[in-house]
Amino acid sequence: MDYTAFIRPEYVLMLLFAGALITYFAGKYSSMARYSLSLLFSGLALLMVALLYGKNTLSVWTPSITPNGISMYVGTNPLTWFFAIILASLSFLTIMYSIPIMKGKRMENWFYTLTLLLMGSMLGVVFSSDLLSFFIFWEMMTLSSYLLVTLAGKRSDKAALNYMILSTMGAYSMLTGITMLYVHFGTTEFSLLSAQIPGTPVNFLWLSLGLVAVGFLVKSAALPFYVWAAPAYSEAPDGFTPLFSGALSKLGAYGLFLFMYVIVGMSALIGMGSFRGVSSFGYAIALLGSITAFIATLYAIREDDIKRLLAYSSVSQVGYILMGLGIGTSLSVAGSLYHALNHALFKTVLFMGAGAIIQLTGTRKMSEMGGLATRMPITFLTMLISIFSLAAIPMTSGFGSKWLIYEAAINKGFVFIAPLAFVASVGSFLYSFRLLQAVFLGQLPDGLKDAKDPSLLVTIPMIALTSITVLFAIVPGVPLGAIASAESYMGIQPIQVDSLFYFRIGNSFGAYNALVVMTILLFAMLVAMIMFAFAGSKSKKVDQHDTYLSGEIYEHHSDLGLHYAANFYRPIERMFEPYLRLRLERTYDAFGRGYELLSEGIRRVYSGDVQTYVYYVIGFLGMLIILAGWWW
Amino acid sequence: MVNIDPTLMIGIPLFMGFLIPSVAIVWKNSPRYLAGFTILFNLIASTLLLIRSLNAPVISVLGGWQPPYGIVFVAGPLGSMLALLISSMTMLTWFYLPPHIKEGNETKFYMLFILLMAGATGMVLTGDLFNLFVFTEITSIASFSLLAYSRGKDEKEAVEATIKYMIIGSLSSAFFLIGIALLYGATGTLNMADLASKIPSANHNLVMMALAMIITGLGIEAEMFPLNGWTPDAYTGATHPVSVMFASVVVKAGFFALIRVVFLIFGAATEALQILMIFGLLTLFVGESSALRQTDLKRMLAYSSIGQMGLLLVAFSLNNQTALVGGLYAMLNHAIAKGLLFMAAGSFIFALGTRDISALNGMGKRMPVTSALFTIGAFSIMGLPFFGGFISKIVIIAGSMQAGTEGMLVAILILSASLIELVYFLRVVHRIWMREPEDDSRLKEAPFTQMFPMIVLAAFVFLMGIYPQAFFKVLIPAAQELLRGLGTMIGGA
Amino acid sequence: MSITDIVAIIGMAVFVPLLGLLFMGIARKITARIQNRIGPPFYQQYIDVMKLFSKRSNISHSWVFDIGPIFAVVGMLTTMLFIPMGGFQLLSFDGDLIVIMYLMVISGLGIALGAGASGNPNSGIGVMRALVLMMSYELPFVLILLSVMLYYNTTSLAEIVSKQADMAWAVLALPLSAIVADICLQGQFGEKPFDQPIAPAEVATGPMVEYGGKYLGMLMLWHAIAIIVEGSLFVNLFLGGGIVFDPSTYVGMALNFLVWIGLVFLMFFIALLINAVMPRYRIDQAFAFYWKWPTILAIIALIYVMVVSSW
Amino acid sequence: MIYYMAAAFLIAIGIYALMLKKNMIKMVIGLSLMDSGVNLLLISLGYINGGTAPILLNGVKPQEVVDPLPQALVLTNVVIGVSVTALALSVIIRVYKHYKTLNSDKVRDMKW
Repeated sequence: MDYTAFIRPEYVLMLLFAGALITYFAGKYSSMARYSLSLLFSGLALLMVALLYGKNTLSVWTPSITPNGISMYVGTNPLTWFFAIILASLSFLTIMYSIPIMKGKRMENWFYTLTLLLMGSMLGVVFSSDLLSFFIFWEMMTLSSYLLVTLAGKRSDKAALNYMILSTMGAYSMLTGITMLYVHFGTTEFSLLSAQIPGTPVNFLWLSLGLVAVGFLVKSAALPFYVWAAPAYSEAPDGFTPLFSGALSKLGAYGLFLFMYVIVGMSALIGMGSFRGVSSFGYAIALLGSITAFIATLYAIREDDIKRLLAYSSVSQVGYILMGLGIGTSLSVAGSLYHALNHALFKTVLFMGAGAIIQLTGTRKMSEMGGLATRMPITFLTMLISIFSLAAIPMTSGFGSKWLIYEAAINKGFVFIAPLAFVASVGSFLYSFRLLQAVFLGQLPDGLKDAKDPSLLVTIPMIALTSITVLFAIVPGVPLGAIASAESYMGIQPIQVDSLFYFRIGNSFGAYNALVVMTILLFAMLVAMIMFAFAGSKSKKVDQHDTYLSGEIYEHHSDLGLHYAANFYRPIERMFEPYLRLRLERTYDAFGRGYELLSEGIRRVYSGDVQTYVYYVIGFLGMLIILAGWWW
Repeated sequence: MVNIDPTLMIGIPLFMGFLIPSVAIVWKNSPRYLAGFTILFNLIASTLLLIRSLNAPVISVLGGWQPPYGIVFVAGPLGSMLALLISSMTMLTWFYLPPHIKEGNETKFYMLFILLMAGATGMVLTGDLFNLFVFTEITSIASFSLLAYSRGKDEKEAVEATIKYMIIGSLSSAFFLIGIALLYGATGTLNMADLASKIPSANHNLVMMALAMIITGLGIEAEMFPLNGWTPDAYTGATHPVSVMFASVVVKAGFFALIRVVFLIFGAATEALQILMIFGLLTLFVGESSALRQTDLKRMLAYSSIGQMGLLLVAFSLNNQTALVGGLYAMLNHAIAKGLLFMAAGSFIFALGTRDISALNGMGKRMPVTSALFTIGAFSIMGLPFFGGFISKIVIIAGSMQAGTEGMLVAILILSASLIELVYFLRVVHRIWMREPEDDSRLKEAPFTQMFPMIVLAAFVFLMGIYPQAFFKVLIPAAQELLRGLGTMIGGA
Repeated sequence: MSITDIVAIIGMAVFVPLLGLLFMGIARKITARIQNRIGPPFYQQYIDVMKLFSKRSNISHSWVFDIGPIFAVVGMLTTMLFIPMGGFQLLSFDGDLIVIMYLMVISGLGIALGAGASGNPNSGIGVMRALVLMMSYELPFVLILLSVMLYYNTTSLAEIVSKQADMAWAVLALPLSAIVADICLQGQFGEKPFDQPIAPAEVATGPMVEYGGKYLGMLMLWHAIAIIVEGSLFVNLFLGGGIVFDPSTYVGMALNFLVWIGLVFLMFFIALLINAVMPRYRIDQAFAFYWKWPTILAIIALIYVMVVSSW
Repeated sequence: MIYYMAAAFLIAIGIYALMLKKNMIKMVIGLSLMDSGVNLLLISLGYINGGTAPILLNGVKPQEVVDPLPQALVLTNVVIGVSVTALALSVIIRVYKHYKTLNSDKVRDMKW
C-alpha cells in the first residue's frame, strides 16, 4: 500500500481530533490506555508532519459553509512546515512529560483529551489556507488552551478568565479584520487574496491589517496586551505550561508572518509607508516587540515565583521574535524564525524542569529551594544549557538567532530598538541567574536532602530538546536551511546558507562563524581543563558550611538562613519599582471594574416599577413622533 | 403530497383549545394527550408547508373573499420556517412540561399552551394587518395567563411579573391598534400586500405617524430597549417551560411581526431602519451589560435574550442579504439555544430549589448530563466555533462589513457586546465545571422525557454549527423574500 | 586557517595572560606609590600565581563549584582571540562586536555559577552586585557601541580598526562617545568607584570568597586576561587599535604591537588613577549613576552620530 | 372632526392615568379608557355623515354606506379589551393578596 497518500495535512488534523475523542473514552476506563493512546496519536501526528517536509499541498476539505459559498482549505508549504514541526514535536514531548507530572491530578483524563485537541487546533491554525478555517482553528485553540489552564482548579480561575477575555478580544478584532478582507476581495483563500492585494487602498490595508494584528499581538503577549501572560502561564497545570509557552505563544508570530508577508506581501507592505526601507507597519510591530522585551525583563527580575519568572521571560523572548519579524529584512526574518525555534526548545525545557522541581518541592517560591544542582544533575544540566540558550551564550543555538536580530536592527540603524533589545538581553542574565542561584546553587534545605532526578519520562524530553539546542549551535545550517526556504516562500530574500554544518555571514557589516566560535570554545575548554586537572594537587570535597563557619559545630542548617535567594535583586528593584507600579494590569482591572460598575448602573434602568416602564414607552413613542414630524 | 391549508394550523388548535376543558371533564388525563396531538398536527402541517413554500408562496383565502377585501394567510419560506420553529419548539416544550406544572390546573395550562401556539403561528402566517393584531392579542393573553400560572412559593413573583407584563402589553396593543387605524385611514386597506403598494401614494405624515405607533407597539413584544421593562421579570417569574416558550416562540413571533411590518409594508423604510439600528445597538448593550452582574440564573438568561434580540434588530436593520441571512440564522440559533438554556436552567433550579448562580458550583459533577447540555447552549450563544452562534455571528459581521464605514463600527460594537456575553456565560460555565461543589451529593437528573427535548435541541445547535448549508437553503430564499417586499411576491393581489 | 595563524593564536593565548599579570603587578606598585607606600615588586603577581597553583590543599564543594574557574578562563581566552590586538587580527573576521559582547559574558556566568555553588552568602551578594553592575554600565555602553557602529557602518571590530586607520581615530571623531566609554570601562575593570562585586571590606571579595589554591590561581589568570581584553576593546574602538605604523612591514607590525600595549596600559593607568582616589558607590547608586549621566551623554553622542552620518 | 378629538382626548386621559396614578386599578382603568379611545378612532375613520348601515338594499348607493370594516374591527377589539381588563383585574386581586397594596411603587420585588 502506498502510504504517502495519507501524508496530507487534513489527515493529520482528523487523526488528532479523532484521537482526542478516542483517548477520552478509552481513558475513562484505563489510565494505561490513556497514556499509550495519547502518545500514539501525537507521535503518529508528529511523524506525519515530519514526512510533510518539502511538500506543497492545497486542498478543499469542506464544502462551502456560508451563504456566499466559502470553502475551507488546508495546505502546507515551507513556512507552515517550519512551525508545524515545532508544534508537533513539542506537543508529543509534552504529553510524554505529563505522564508522571500530571498523574493523579485533577481531571487527568481531560488533560490528555484537551492536549490532543490543542495540538490538533494548533496544527490546524498553521495548516489552514483560508481565513475562515484559520479563524475557526484559532478559536478552538484559544478555547482548548483556556480549558487546560482552568484544569488547575480554583487558583487559576482569574488568570484563565483574563486570558480568555483578552484572547477573545483579540480574536474578535481579528474577525473584524478578516471579514473586511473577505468582503473587499470576495475570497478567503490565501493565494487568491494575495493575488488581489496590489493596488488596494493603503488606508484599507492599514485598518484591516491592524485589526488582524491585534489578535496576534494578544496571543504573543506583546506590550499593551501582555497582562494575561504571567498569571496564565504560571497558574496553568505544570504539564501544560511547557506547551503553552513553548508552542502556543509562537502562533501569534506565525499569524503575523502569514498576514504580513504571505497575504499582503512585502511590496504592498512597503507601499503602506516605509521607514528607512522597513515598512512602517513592521516597524511598529518591531518597536512594540522591543519595548515588550525590555519591560517584561524588568518584571522577570523581580519575581521569586519560578513559573512567573519564566512566564515573564517568555513574554520578553517573544518580544524578540516580533522584533525580527517586524524589521522584515532577510537577516531579521531568519533571526525571528530561528528565535521562535530556539525559544520553543529552551523555554519548554525550562518549564518542564520547573514543573519537575515544583512537584518535588511542592512550592513555586524559589527562595524556599536551593542546592539542588548536585541532587538533580540531569535537570540542572539541561536547564543550565537552556538558560545559556536563553541568555544567548555563544555555545548554544540561542545566540545565533539573537545575533541575527541585532545585526538586522543595527544594520538598519534603529537606535531605539537595538539598545532596548540589548539591555533586555543583559537583564535576562540577571533573572536567569536568579533562577540558577535560588534553585540549584546555594544551600540545600533540610527537607530536600533526598531529592533526586525525576523519572525518565520527564528527563528524556528535556535531554532531547537540550541536545537539539547544543546541536544547532554547532550546525546552525540545518535549521537555517528550512528557514531559508520559508523565507523564499514569503517573498523575502532567503538568508545565505553555505552548507549544512557551517554558517557564516561575512558581509562587510558583521560576521558570526558558528563553527569557529564553537571550535575555539572547545579548545579553550580543553586548555582550561588540562590546566585545572594537572596544576596543583587534587582538591578534596568539603561541606558547604565548613569554610563559612570555620568548622564551628552547628545543628540546624536551615535555621542559619545562609541561602541568599529571597529578594535577590532588592537593590535595583528599589530603583525601578516606582515606575513598575504603573502596571498595565491596573489599567485593565480598573477598566473591568469600571465596566462592571457601569453595568451595575445600567441595570438600574429596570427599576421594577411598572410605571417607569410606562414612562419609557411613552417617551419612546414621543421621540419617534417628533422624529417622524421633523426629520423624516 | 398532502396539502394542508395553513388556516387549519390556526383553526385546529383554536378548536382543540375549547375542546380540551370539555373532554377533561370526562377523561381527566386527556388534556396532555389532546394537546400533544394538536401540536404534532401543527408540526407536520408546518413541515409540509415549508416544503411547499420553498417553490412558491402558499396563499390561503378565508371565506371566499378575495384579497384585498378578504382575510388571507400568506406562507412564504420565511413564514413557514417560523411556523415550523414555533410548532417544533412547542412540541419539545410539551415533552419538557410535566413536573413543572404539577402545582396548578393542568387542563387550563394545556388549553392556554395550545392557544399560545395558535396565536404565534397566526402572527407569522397572516397576511392581514388587523389579523396580525388579533393574533398578537391571542398570544399576549395566553402568555399573560401562562405567566400567572405559578402557584406556591413562586406565585408572588409570577403575579408581579404578570401585572407588569399586562400593563405594558396592553399599552402596546393600544398603540399598535392606533397605528393600524391611522394606516387604514391613510390607505383604506389592511391587507399587507395591498398596503405595500398603496403606501407610497398615501399621506406621508400619517403613514409615518402610523409607523411610529406600530414600532412602539410591536417593539414591546420584540423586547426593544426602552420598551422591554417587562421582559426580565416575566422570564424570571414564569415557570420554566413558559420561559422557554417566551424566549423561543412569543418573542420571536413578535420580532417577526415587527420586521414584517417594517420590511414588507413600509418597503424597508430607511428612516425606520436607522432608528431600529440605534435602538438595536442600545438593546444589545443594555441587555448584555445588565446580564453581566446578575446573580439570578434565569434573570441573566433573560437579559441575555434581550441582548440577542438587539443583535437581531441590528442585523435586520443592516438591510442587505448577508446580514439578513445572518440575522435569521441568529434568530433560529437563539430560539434553539436559548430554549435549551432555559430548559437546562429549569432542571437545575428544579433540582436545587434556588435560582442563585452561586449554587451552581460543581454542577458538572452533580448533574453531568444537564450541565453538558447547558454548556452546549451557552457555547452556542457565546459564538464558539462548531456551534450555531458562531456561523450567525460571522455572517452578521460579514453583512455589516458590506455597509461601509458605519457597518464596520456596527461590527465592532456587536463584537464588543458579544465579548461581554462571553464573560458572563463563561463565569457560569466555569462555575459549573471547575468549581468544587459545597455539597458533593449527586442530584437526580431529569427523567428521559425531559432530557429528550434538550438533547434534540443540543443536536440542532451542533448541526447548525457544522452543517449550516442545510439551513441556508431555507434562509436565503427567506432573506430574499424580505428584501423583495411583499408587493411583488403575490403580484399585488 | 594556516599554520602561522594557529601559532599566532597559541602564542597570544600564552602571552596575554602574562601581560595581564604584569599590568596587575604594576598596578599594585602604582597604587602603592599614590598612597605613599612602597608596594610589592612589579613581578609579584607571577609569584602569587605560582604559589597558588602549587598549593597543597584545595577545597571544593561540588563539581559545579569547579566549573566556575574553568568557565572563567575559557570565556576570556575565547573572547581574547576575537579581538584584534595591535596588528594581530586573529579571528576577528569570524565574530563581530556582538559576538564579543556575548563571549565576554561566559566567564562572568561561569564565576557566578561556581560562586553560587559555594553556598556562601557573601559570594551570592557579590554575584548579584556583579550582575547588577553589568546591567548598569551596559546601557550607556551599548548606546556608545551603536554610535561607533553606525558611524563606521559596520559591526566588525576589525573593520572599525581599519577604517580608523583610513579616517581619524574615533577618539577625535567621537570625543563624547570616548568619554562615556571610558566611564563604562571603569565599571568593566571593576575598579573604584565600581568595585562593589569584590568589595573586600564588605563581602570579603564576593564571588571569590571561598576560592583558594589553584582555583584562585585560575581566577587570577582570568582577571589578567580580562584587563587586556577590556582595555583592548576600548583601544580598538577609539584609539585606532594602536595602529600608527605601516603594518605591511615586520618592523611596523612590531612597533604597532608595542603601541597597542602602551595604549592598553594607558587606559588601565587612567582607571587606576581614578581607583586610587575614589570611594566606593553603593550598588544602587552605581546603577542610578550609570543610567543617568553616562546614558544621557551617550544619547547625545548617538544623536550626533546620526546627524553627521546623515542616517 | 369632533370624533377624532374625542378619541384623542380619551387616549390622553388613559395615558395620564397610566403615567401619574400609582394605583394599579386606576392604571387598568386608564388602559380601558385608551381602548375606548382607539375604538372611537377606528369607528370614526369609516363614518360618513348621514350614511346608513352597510346593508346593501335597493336604493342605497355605495358612497352613502359607512365603511363596514372598522366596525368589524371595533367589535373584535371590544371583546379583546374586555377580556384583557377582566384578566388584569383578576391578577390585581392576586397581587393584593400577596403584597397587601395596589401601589405600583411597592410592587417591585423583582428589579434590576
